[in-house]
This record gives sequence, structure tokens and C-alpha cells, in this order.
Amino acid sequence: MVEIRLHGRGGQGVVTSAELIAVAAIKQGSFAQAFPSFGPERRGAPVQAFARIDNKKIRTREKIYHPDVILVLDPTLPKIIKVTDGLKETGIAILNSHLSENEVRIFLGNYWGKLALVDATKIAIEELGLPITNTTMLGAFIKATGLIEVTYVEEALKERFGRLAEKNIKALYRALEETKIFNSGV
Amino acid sequence: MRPELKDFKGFNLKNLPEFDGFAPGHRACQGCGTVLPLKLALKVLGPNTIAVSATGCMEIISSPFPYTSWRIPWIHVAFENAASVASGIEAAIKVMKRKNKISKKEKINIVVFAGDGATFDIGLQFLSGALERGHDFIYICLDNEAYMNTGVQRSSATPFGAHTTTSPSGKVIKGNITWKKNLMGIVIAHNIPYAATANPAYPIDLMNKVKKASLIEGPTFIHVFSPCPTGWGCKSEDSILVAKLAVETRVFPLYEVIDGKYVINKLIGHIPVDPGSLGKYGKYVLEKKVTPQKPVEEYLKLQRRFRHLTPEQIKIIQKRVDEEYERLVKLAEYFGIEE
Amino acid sequence: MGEELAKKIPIAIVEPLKIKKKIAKEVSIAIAEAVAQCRVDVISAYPITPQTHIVEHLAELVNNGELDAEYIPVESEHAAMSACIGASATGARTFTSTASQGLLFMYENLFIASAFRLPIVMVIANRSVSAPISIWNDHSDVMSMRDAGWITTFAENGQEAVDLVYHAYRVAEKALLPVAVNIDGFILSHVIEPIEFLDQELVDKYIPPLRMKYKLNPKRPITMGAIGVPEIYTEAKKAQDEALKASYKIIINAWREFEKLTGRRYQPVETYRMEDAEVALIIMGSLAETAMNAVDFLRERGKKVGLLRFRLWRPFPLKDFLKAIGKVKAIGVIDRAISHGATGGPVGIEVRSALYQSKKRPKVVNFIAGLSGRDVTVEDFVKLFEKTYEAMRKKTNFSYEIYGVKE
Amino acid sequence: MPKDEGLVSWKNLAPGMIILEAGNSVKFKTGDWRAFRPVLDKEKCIKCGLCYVFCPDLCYTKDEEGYYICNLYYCKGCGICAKNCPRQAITMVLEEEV
Repeated sequence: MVEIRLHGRGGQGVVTSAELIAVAAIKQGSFAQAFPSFGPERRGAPVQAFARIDNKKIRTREKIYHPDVILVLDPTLPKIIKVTDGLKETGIAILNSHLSENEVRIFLGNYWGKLALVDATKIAIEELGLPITNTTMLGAFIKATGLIEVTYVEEALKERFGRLAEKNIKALYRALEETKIFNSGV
Repeated sequence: MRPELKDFKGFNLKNLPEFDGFAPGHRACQGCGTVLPLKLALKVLGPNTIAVSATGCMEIISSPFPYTSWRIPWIHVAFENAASVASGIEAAIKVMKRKNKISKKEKINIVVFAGDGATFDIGLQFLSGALERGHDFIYICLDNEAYMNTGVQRSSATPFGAHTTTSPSGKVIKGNITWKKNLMGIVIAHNIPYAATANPAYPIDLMNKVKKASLIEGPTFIHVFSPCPTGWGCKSEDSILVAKLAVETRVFPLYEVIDGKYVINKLIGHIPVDPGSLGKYGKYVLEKKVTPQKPVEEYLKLQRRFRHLTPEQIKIIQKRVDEEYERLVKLAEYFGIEE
Repeated sequence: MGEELAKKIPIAIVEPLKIKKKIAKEVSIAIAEAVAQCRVDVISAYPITPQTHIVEHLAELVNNGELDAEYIPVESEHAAMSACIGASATGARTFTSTASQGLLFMYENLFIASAFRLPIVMVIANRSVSAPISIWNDHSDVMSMRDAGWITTFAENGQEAVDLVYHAYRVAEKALLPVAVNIDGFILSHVIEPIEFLDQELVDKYIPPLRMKYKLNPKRPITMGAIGVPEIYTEAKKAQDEALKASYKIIINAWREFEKLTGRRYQPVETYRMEDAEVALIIMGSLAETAMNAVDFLRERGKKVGLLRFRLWRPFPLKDFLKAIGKVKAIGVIDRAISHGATGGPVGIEVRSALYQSKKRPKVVNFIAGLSGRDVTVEDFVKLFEKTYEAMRKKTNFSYEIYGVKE
Repeated sequence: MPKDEGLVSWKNLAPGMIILEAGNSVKFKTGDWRAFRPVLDKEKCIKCGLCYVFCPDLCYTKDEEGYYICNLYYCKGCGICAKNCPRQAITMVLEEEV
């Protein structure tokens, strides 16, 4: 089973991102689960959402303490919270950032595990006209983990955004293209 | 004129009390227009105040254990009973003073902060009871026009046409189909000594009204227009602008009802730009020159909750706003205070 | 059976009893006067049959200047408890009274008052719960609040009702927990009986002035009612639970003190002729006095029977109960409320659960009787004893039987 | 992230879980919520105090010269002060990432 923790801020569509991962995974025939962190976070406050993907029925209601994947939608978050907290040794950190690999590794408090980076904010502004990166980062997620076929994510976006899906899908494919993966530096 | 107000002098930007009963570090959204009037009210009421909150945004953002933003005694019991809890506190203070269990010297303000859901809907009966019994307390309804804490569900304070998650703008039904409940009408029918509407875009006016309410003996009520960028879909920096437009388009007129006598507050701009006139602005009594009424569309277009409205619906809203303002003007003429 | 039974009971010759200071009083009025003696500060009153005489008389006392208190004629029972919470949190001694639908309407506040550790005293004139609507007496209202964290006591007669009011204020303010004193609607609330009141000096000694360490006071601001985030809610509930357990000792001591003042003895589990009893009935409230006559009747016929009553219902007096049942072979638990869909009535379930924690294995049968004021006579109690004997001999293990229902 | 544990022992809770330290939310930083920061141009500022009045997060305090200084420990970057300054003396500047 793969456990995913998403990081963002209230109002940035973090929960939607987690939901889309689960919807797409289920379309693909996998088992999946997605849930927000149940808290009264307000717009702007750091917030988390979670997803699980497996090839058999998922029978756990626990929170996620040791994720395999962390997906960080907001580049400034690592300054406030330790986004890599509890991340498995074999895990991968996927960040929206325009910084270089080394700058990010230091920014994450000397993180030497597997890393995937994409400037999702730039893509989102260019494709959607808004710095909302929740759909763009799905492209980074697929590239970095290969857990879901992109066509299922595309389908999920169409269902969810209807007319507005087009721009989100473009951003998705750009992120798929532009995400760079760096194996553990150690 | 109310005896308690005979030497009441209004506030201005220079003579504001230092004290803040509300502390920073609260969890309200960026640009919250509901916590702003709360902060201003507590600044006026001062340390000798006991606050009661109903369940709602302001209670949640101010009291996530172990943190509290309340620098004064504060109690939150349930969603609908803030007015009754306040009645109990007021009765306790009265009898304990009489029995010399607490000092008679200072007056202790008792203030309720409750949202529109807590006041217009679930707590209306409790409010009516407390007003009717004549308890000496201030009830401040911070009205952000929907159940914001639970995620923007419709309340009876939600305006006509507005999108909320339970009055969505659908293909067939375009947003909220009812008109905002006239709570002031209901409150005034209780013949309480003081009721007023207030708006954070006019902070001095708001603070003056809270001060008056605290001076007046008996139940007083302030209906505060409280913008919510998250719920209304406007930019957080526009909270004040949206609030100002609500007054300038007469969607939310500012007025006071003192012993049943209506006074419409006519304000010049919200804050005159040139500092020279600050003094003049400070003088509370109103200028005759009123900001000309703006079309309601200017107010509506800044908010995503109204974006789906058809020109036809906007016309209906404009007509209703004009009618209601006319009615208010007549009330002021007929029941107004002789200047 | 009735006539035969009547012939058997010798007509009691009533000598003029040398009653010390007893005054004839309707129990509701007596309760109101006891509350007044406790120098209550704030009364929030809303009428509901059969409790109305209590709040009416308190209004008389206040308006005639005999009681210096603030009387809030609230607009509902929910508001009644809300006002009590506000007043108590401000440090005032508070009182309210309710019944049946009133208790259910203020229900939300019951859990908040106890969690806030507020020493509120409430008298419940027990009355069935709708539907069907019934103004008559049973215990379905109080039984619905058994998880709300209130100290809960039961009176069987007017004197006990008055004594338990004094006791309630002493306990509430020492344990910092709300107390519900239960009297049977109509059967007690509307009956006139001889009542002996404590002299005022003794009341003042027994109930010292209220000093709340934490209260709503601008000189020492506190925050009450903060959010119980997942990181603290469990601890907050544990603290509250321990406080209710700890109140047990406070309750016992308060009864001991009371006995010194009046000679009247109260225990968490009261017994009647249980010394060598082999079969016992358990009941709560005023019907216990009727049941005692059935015990006497059967004892005179050589039957070793006894009666147990819970004076204290919450916190549940487990140790006292297991001691009080002695070596009985069979217990007939008489509930006065139905717990729909459960394996028995509320008291039946509690008794079986208590016994499970001891080696004693008496046969337990659970009856539900006296709903909505239906009379339970001495004759009925004799029958209930016989049913319990039957259960002792046969392997009947039905979960509960609604007694006296017309099939 | 530790498994869910209690914040404090139940024995150390005040009765009714009341909070005894009034206004202790001052210890909680909300400044990291912002993406933009207000910057004051003292030349333009007329010290009218509107930013102080309009700030929903009580960030502004007066310094000795009478200017109103924003406490960035709390500022959530909502932009109300900048938008409502009568002299446009406050501009919102993007918070640098690192």
C-alpha cells in the first residue's frame, strides 16, 4: 500500500488534489482512499490531506504517520513546517518549487532522500491564470511515482471541472513533462 | 434623548482607547471582516467586560485549546443560548453586588457575540427572551450572511440570490430564493432602549454605537455587517471596500433606533482623505451631505456569490433595496428624533 | 386477593405522635423553602407540570422580600439551564427545577454544566417522557440523563426531598459538580406531609457561603468553553470522570455531617429488613415505601424477604450495593422506565453489570412497573416478590417483563 | 508526527478545561500564513492610524515617532491596510520564498 500526504494552505485546493488522486486510482481499477485532516483550518493556514492507493481493499482508518510520498503544493511551507516529517527512507518528496535540487535539499533541512521538483506555480499561472497548483502537481505525482495512468487522471479532471477541465489538463501534462526527478543524494 | 448619553462624546482616530480585549494570534482567515468589528467592540468596552459567544467562527478562531484570544472573561456554552447565558451572568452580577459579594463600584459590561446563524435562526427565541426580560447587556450580531464556520451554508440572513452550498446557483434555481430576514424589525418590536446597525468600513461609527450601547441601561442590540472574503468569494483585501459599498448602495443602511425613535446615519465617504477634516469627521453628528447612492451592481460584482445573477435578478434586487430604504426614510421621518 | 390482604393488616391505632417541629407542607412548597434556606442567588424558572409549585413558591418568597435572589422567568427549559450555567460560572448559587419534556429540552446543557464543573442544583419532579404525552410519574426522564455526569439522588418522601436539597448544595459546591435531586411527580410533589426543617443557623453551617476559585471575573479573566481539540479532549473527560468518582466520598461525608445535625441517616444504598433476606426487590423513589409494607406482610408469613433502594444513582454505589445484597438468592429489579431495545430496564442493566463484577450469582429478574403514574399497590409488590421466588426455583431467564400490562 | 497523544496530563487541567492565561494566543504565530507583506513608506504616511484600526489581526502598534509598525509575527498578508491607507503609503510585497 502507498500512503501519500499532501501539504498546502487553506483555500489552495489541497483536499481536491487528494480526492482526484483517489478518483483516478479507482478509475484505474486500484483501491484508494482520500481524506482531509479534520481540523478547522482557515484560509491561509497550513493544511494537510491524505490518500492511500493499494491493489487490495484498504481496511484502515488510522492517520498517516509514515507516508511513502509527500506532495507539497505551496513552495513556502517548508519554512513553517517539517514537510518531510515521518517520510519513509524509501519515500519520495515532490515539491512545487523553482529552486535548484541542492537549494531545496537544504531548504528541507538537509533532506537527502528521493526528490521530484516542478515549478507548478509558473505552470498554473501560465495555463490557468491562477497560482492554484492542486491539479498541476498531479502531473508531478504521476511522473514521480508512476502509480496512476495519466489518462485516468485526465478523466477525473473532466468529471470534476467540466468546461474548466481543458486548462487543468494542459497544466497536468506540462507538469508531467517538466517534473525532474533526483535520486537520493546520499 | 437618553439620560445616559448626555455627556457622550464620539471617538476619533486620535482618542481611541489603548486597551484591546482581543489578542492577535487568532485563527481567522486572511482579511476576515467579522473579527474586525469584534476587535473594535472589545477595544471600546474595555477590561471590565464579560463576553459570551455562541458557537460559530468567532468562537472557533479565538479558543483552540490551549490558546485563547480573549483577554477578558469569556464563556461559550452552546450554539443557540448565548443570550440566556448572558441573562444568567447579568442576574448573578446584580444579586452578588446587592449582597456585597462583589464590589458595586465598577459597572461590568456583559456582551454577547453571535453570528447570523446563532441569532437569526437557532437562537432567535433565546434572544427574544433575554430582550423581553430587560437584562442589562449588549447583544452584538456579527452577520456574515451564512453559516461560515461549517462551510458557507445558507441562513435566514443570506441575501436574495446569493450562492451558498445549501442554496447553490443551479441550472434551475439560481441561488438563495428568500429575502434576508429583517431581524432589526423583530428586535425593535421588543421595545428595547437601543438598537443599531453598524459596519466595519465605518469603524468610528461602529465604536460610537458600541459605546452608546454600553452606557445605556437595559438590553441593547447591534446588527453588524461582517464581510467574509472566503464565504462571499471576494479578495481578502476587499473586505472593507465591499462593506463600504453595502452602505453606499443602501443594501445595508446604517441607522439607530433609540427608544423606538429612528435615526438614519448619513456619513460623508467612509474616511475623508484630507487630515484636516479628521476633527470634523470625529464629530459624530452627521453631515447633511450624504454620499450619493450607488447602483447595487457595484456592490454585487465584487463577490463570486452573486456572479451568476442575471440582469433581471439584479433589477429585482435594486427595486427591493430602494423600497426598503424608502420605508426606512419614512420611519425616520415619522418616528425620527427631532434634531 | 385485595380483600383478603386488607383483612390481614391490623388497623393501625394512631396515637398522637409526639412530633417535634414537624409542619404539614406540600412537598413542592417544602422544597422551595429549603432552597430559600440555602440562600440561593439566582433562580431560573420555567413551569412544567408537576414541578410548577416549586418555582411558583420561590417567586412568592422573592416578591415578598423573604428571599434575596434574582428570579429569571426564562422562556424555555433550555434557557433555564443556560441561565444557570451563566450565573453559576459567575459565582452565584443557582437553582432550577424541571420534569419530563423540560429535562429533554435542556438536555444539551446537562453535559456542558457537568463538564464545566458548575455546582448547579436541580430538582426533577419525575414524569414520564412523551410519546404518548403523560403528566404522570415514572423515572423515564431522569433515566435518560444517566450519562450526563450529574450527581443524582432519589427521595422517597417529603422529608427526604428537603434533606436532599440541603445535601445537594453542600455536595455540589464541594465536589464542583451539578446535582439532580429526584422526587416522584404528583406522588411526592403534590402530597402534604409532615416536614421538619433545619434551623437557619444549621443550614448556614451545613452550607457555607459559595467561594468559586475560578469564575467569570474581570479582575482574573479566564476562558471557559474552549475547543476540545483531539490532543486534549480525552484528558478533559478523564479529569471530569475522576471528579465524579471522587464526589462519592464528599457525598458520604455530607450525609454523615447531616446525621450529626438531625439524627437522620442516609446511605448510598438503603436497605429494609435485608439482614437474612433470601429474596429482595430493588426499587427507587416513593414506591419504596409501599414496597416496605409488602415486605412486612410477607415477613409476617415467614418469608425471608427484603428491600433495597438506590438513594444515590450517580456516581453508582457499586461497593455499597454488593455489600447490601448480602446472601440473597434472587433479586427482582423494578425499573420505572423502559430502555427500548435494551436487555432490560436502566436499573436492571446496571444491577446485572454490577453483579458481574462479584462472585455472587443471585438470580436476577427485571420488571418494569408503575409507568405514567399507574398505581403499584402492596398487593402488586407481593406478586412481584412471588414472581421473584418463582424465578429462583425455575430456570426462567427472560431479560425483562413489563409488569401489569393488559395482554 | 507523533501518534495522537494528550497535550498535557489530565491531572494538570484546570476544572472544566478552562484556560487560565487570558490572551495567550499572542504566543501563536500566524505570520507564516502570508504570501505578501505590507511595507510602509514613511514619506507618504500621515500617521492617521487607519491601518491600526482596520487590521483584523491586531498587528499594528505605534512607535515613538507616531508611525504605525506592522508586527510580522502575526500579519497574514490580507492587504486590507494597504488597500485602505488614505495615502497609499503601504504596498504589499511578495514574500521571498527562502
